[in-house]
Parts: sequence; C-alpha cells; structure tokens
Amino acid sequence: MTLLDLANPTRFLTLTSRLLPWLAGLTFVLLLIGLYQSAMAPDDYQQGATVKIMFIHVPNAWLSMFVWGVMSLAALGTLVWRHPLADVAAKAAAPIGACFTFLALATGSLWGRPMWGTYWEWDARLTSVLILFLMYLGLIALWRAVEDPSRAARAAAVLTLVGAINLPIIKFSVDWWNTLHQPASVLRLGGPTLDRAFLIPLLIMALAFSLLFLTLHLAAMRNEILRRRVRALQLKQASQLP
Amino acid sequence: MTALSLGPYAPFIVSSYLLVTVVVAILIAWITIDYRRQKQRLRELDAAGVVRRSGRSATEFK
Amino acid sequence: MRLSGRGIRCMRGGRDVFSGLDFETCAGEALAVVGTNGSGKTSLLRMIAGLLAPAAGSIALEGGDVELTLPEQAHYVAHRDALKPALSVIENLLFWQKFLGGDASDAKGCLATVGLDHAIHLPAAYLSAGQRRRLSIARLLTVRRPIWLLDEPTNALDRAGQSMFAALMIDHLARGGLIVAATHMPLGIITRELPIGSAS
Amino acid sequence: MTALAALVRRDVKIALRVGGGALIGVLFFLTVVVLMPFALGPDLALLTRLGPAILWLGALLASLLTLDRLFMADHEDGSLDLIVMGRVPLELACAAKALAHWLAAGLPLVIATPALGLLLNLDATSTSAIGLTLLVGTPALTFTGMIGAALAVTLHRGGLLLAVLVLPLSIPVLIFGVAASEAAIGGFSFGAPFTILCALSLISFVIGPFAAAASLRHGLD
Repeated sequence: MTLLDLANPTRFLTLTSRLLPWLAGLTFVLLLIGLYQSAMAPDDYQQGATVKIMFIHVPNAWLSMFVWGVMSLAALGTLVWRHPLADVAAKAAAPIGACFTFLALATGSLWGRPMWGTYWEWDARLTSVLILFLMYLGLIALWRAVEDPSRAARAAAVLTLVGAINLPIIKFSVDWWNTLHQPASVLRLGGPTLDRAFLIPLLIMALAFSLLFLTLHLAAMRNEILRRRVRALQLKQASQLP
Repeated sequence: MTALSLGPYAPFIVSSYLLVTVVVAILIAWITIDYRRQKQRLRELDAAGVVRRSGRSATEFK
Repeated sequence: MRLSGRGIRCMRGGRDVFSGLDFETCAGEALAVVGTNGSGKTSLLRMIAGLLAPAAGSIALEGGDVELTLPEQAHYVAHRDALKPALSVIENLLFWQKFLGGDASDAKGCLATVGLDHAIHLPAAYLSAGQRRRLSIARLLTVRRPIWLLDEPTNALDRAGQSMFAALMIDHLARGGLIVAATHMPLGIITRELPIGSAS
Repeated sequence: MTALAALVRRDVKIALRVGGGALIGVLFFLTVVVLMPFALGPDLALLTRLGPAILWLGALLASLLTLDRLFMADHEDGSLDLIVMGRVPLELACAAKALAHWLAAGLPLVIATPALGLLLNLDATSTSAIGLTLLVGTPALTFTGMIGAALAVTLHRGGLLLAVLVLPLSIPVLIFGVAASEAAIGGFSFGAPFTILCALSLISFVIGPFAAAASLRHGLD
C-alpha cells in the first residue's frame, strides 16, 4: 500500500480499522509504563511531590501545540493540494486538540496553586495557552456553523494557518505586556534542569500521549469519513424521493 | 502503596490525574458513541435501499 | 360554515392595492383568488389568516367553532414553508403536530400520503422545493383544520404531486372543509374564481 | 402544555445542532473576559475588585449577541406566522421561545462563570455570589431583550439596532446584579439588592412576553 492509496477514503478506512486495535493497545501499555515510572519518580527538592503533575501537564501542553501543527499541515493539504483526507484530518483534530489544551491549562492551574498560592496567574506562558484554547474553540465553532463540510473546510483552513502565523505574534505581545506590568509573585516553573529521574518518565508519558492523540485522531477521522458518507447518501436519498 | 507518599499537596496531584483521566475517558466515549451512531445511520440507509455510486452497500468498508 | 368579506381594502406602503372587495364562500367550496402579480392575492390570504389588518372592511366566519377565532381554525401554506433545515422530516412534522394541537392523526401515515415516508429521518435541509411543499401538505393532514389558506400551493409540485394534492383537496372539501387559494395555475379541482386587483 | 414544551424542545434542539450557534455566546463571553486583563493589566488585586463588573458586562454583551435570532429565524422561514395563528396564546409562545433561548444561550454563561472566576482570582464565595446573580439576572436580560428582538423583526432590522434598543432596558438588571455581587464580596447586605434583582426578573417575565406578543401581533405584515 503506497501513500497514494491512502488518498482513497475507503482504503483509509480499511487501514484504520486494521491499525486501530494495535495502536490502542500500544498506547495503553505505554501509558501504564509511564504512569508506573511517574509514580516511582522521586520528589523534587524544590517542588516536592507536585512535580508528579509535570508528567501529565507537559505532555498535554506539548500536544496542545503539536495538534495545531497537525491542523496547519492539514490546512495546507486542503488549500494547496485539495487532498480529500486533509479537511477530514483537520476537522477531527480540533476537538481533540481543544481537550488537550484544556487539560494543559487545568493541570497547570492545579500545579500552580501549591506553587504560587493561586490557581491562575496572568503569566505569559499560561496566558498564551489560554488564547490558544480560545482559538481552538473558535475553530470548532466555525466547523459547527456551516452544514456543508467542504465549504467549512476552506474557511477553517485559512483560520488555522492565520492562527499558526499569529500564535508567535500573540506570544510576543503577551510577553511584552507581561514584562511591562511585572507581576509580583511569579515563580517560574521548570527552572531547574531536569534530572534523569524525571526525564525518562516524562519522555515515556509524552510518547504515550502522542500515541493517544494518534489513536483518537485516526478514530475521529474514521467517524468523520462515515459522517460524510451518511451525508452523501442522504443527499442521494433526497434526490430519489418524489 | 507506601512508595506513593504524595506529601501535603496530594489533593492537587490526585485531582489533576483524575481530571486527565475523566477528560480522556469522555473523549474516548464520545468518539466511540459517534462511531456507533454513524454506523447505525449507514445501516438504516442501507435498509432503505440507498446504495453508493459504486453500487456497494453503505456499511461496507471495501 | 360560511366565510365572507365585506368592503375589504388593502393598503401596502401607503398605496391602495385593492378596495371594496366582497367575497363569500361556503363549506365544500374552493375559492381561487386570481389576479396579476402585485394584485394583493397574498395580502388577502394573510388578512383572512389574521396576519394583516385590512385598512377597511371586515372578514367574518359563520358556523365555525364559536370558541375559536378564524385564524385558529385555519391552516396557512405559503412559499415560506415553516420548516427548519436542521431538523429531520419527521421532527419538523411532529413539532407542528404538537404545537398546533387539535385532533392529531398518525404522522407517518400523513408522510406516506405525500410520498415522504421512506425518508423520515432525512434532514429537511436536503429536501428540494417540491419535497418541502409535500412536507407542508403533510402538515395540513396531520392536524385537521376546516379552513385551508393556500398561497400558490402547486407551484413547486410536479405533475404527480399536483394530482396527489388535488385528490387531498377534493377529500377535504367532501368532509365539509373550505379552501381559499391564491393561484396562477389551475388547481385541478372545481373552483369558483375571485378576480382581484385590476381584474376586478 | 405539550405545545409549549414542543416549542421549547424544538428551539433548544435547533440551537444545539450544527449551524445553531448556541455555544458561540459562551465563547464570546470567555473571550471578552480574557481580553479585559490585557486592557487593565495583570494586577490580580485590581482584577478581583473589578471581577463582578467584568463578568456582568461580558454576560450582558454575550446574551445580547445571540438575541437577534430569537424571532428573526422563525420570521424568515414563516414559522412565526403559524405561531401567531396558533391556538396557543402568543404571550405564552413568546415566553416559551425566550425560555428556550435562555436554556441554550443564557444557562451556559452561568455554568462558565466559575472557570472565569478563577481567571479573575475570585474566591469561592465571590464566584458563587456572581454565579447566583447571573443565574437570576440573565433570564431578565433575555426576557427584556425579547422585546427588542420582537421590534427588530417587525422592522426587518437586526444586529446593532437591537443592541441600541435593548441595552438601556437592561441597565437596572446590570446595576442590581453587580451591586448584589459586590455586596456579597464586600460582606455587606447581599439580601436587598438581590431581592430587587429577583423582582426585576419576575417583572420581566410578565412584561417581556406581553410586549413582544403585542409588537408581533401589530407589526407583522
């Protein structure tokens, strides 16, 4: 099976159905190993046991950006190559990315509470992730606003790419805004370089979460293809009615 | 579980792990339910005698 | 049952559309309102439906249900068909059945009569103009109302649809119903013509 | 009752489906509140002090944003004609439509409030006080806004005209909503402004449907 064959949604469905159980199993095993390793990791001399939150916070934060990258690639696929699977991939990724971004924010907030004494600090990094979350929600709203997915796809692709270009600008502005105001009590996270004892569980967890995303994304893409098939058949059914 | 002494901040650690579990579980449940629903609709359309352009049944993958 | 209007005057945007219009129709009869474009056919129907107040004159119903007003005993079918694209065929019909109340009959049977029973779960967004009109006609059947106010009812229908609808109208009249239709085209049933506008 | 329940269910269903846009209001609310610190600065003490005002203004604008579709969609597809003709009293039908609109667009704002309270560094008491005032106050916003929506539909104008019509009407709700929240935070009498807020809501439940029904009855053509 070459890459070209994958352009065919039916082939894609066959491949996905064969691949998904294996991927899900592998993800599960890796998650178990990662969780065990995180549980066994020693406490940080500064942050104590709260460092354990890092093992789930960082993978989610990493995915929140990675998923936008995936969607940007898919957006290019939609706009430049008009690849039939590109808009399916972009649409399926958005809710999953939003969930990971939400988890990054929530776990960050739960980590910040013992460290800063507050659930939320308008720190540059947190604020940028919050804006990223809002952009995910906006993208989902855009997908949901239009009934015809191929029409929504182009609009969403433009928005995704504009977002990808804008994200560094937003990050820069927020940084500037933040230094201008010099918040009093920010203890920056991840200051000390990571010890091997933390690095290995973190890497395993990051890999496990990436695989989790891959699994969920393939499954969601399969749903999306089926949804479009339902739509096409319903349109056909309507044309056959008197 | 003696190895897992989480110290004074245990509630925060536990709730963040729980939150991730819950959200991922919701995501998985949503995707699974969505899959079943689409398959169900395809079966209904198949039963109504609507066939794809290629003449294959709606529920078939290949 | 007798529906009558006396000296009706219609003003639209400060312009006289028609005035001094008298009409009368009884149960079992179909009144076809004919006239050129802009002669006020739709306005007359909307006045009977209580959606537009006549500038002068009055419309009265004798022999109907005394506890109900004229609009409450009427069905109104217009080119704006009161269907929600996001809802399925059956959801649209069931909503109007529940909202309009009355003695509701079997919704699926009504859809079968208009030929939509194979696609009850289809979103209304996918229907063509003729199919939407058929669904509107199903609404006439699912809740019984003695008066049918029809604005160009056969416009989007194909020939089979027109004869199906003609049969339904004949049945409605035979049950003692009353039809007022604004139309350019023959409805396929015996009607009395009411010319309005410049034709009157 | 089945007729009104059917109307509520239909409107909520349409709002939640693809193209309905019920959740856009919440997203707008989130975005407006997140924008505030960029204008005010990330000073948590200041944000805490302004929290009730920010949340109330955000909720007011967000509930206004989705209001112009309340009657417009039904007018465009002719449903409104049938609702006006129907045997259900138009006042009750208007109330049912407003209730459905609040369930789909107003209630999510109340649900989103705790998350936004965290961002503005509000403690649990303040957040729940603001949530409670919003729970009582947003129906008043919907029911008074309904009058503007009904006027806008008879004039075939929506959007900004509606905002200009409705915003002055919602000033009392804003005053007592913010006052009650701030009273709860400041530790003085929460009861008095909150009771007035409840009264405003109850009044709007009566005036809104009657005014909207009257303007629909006389304005449709």
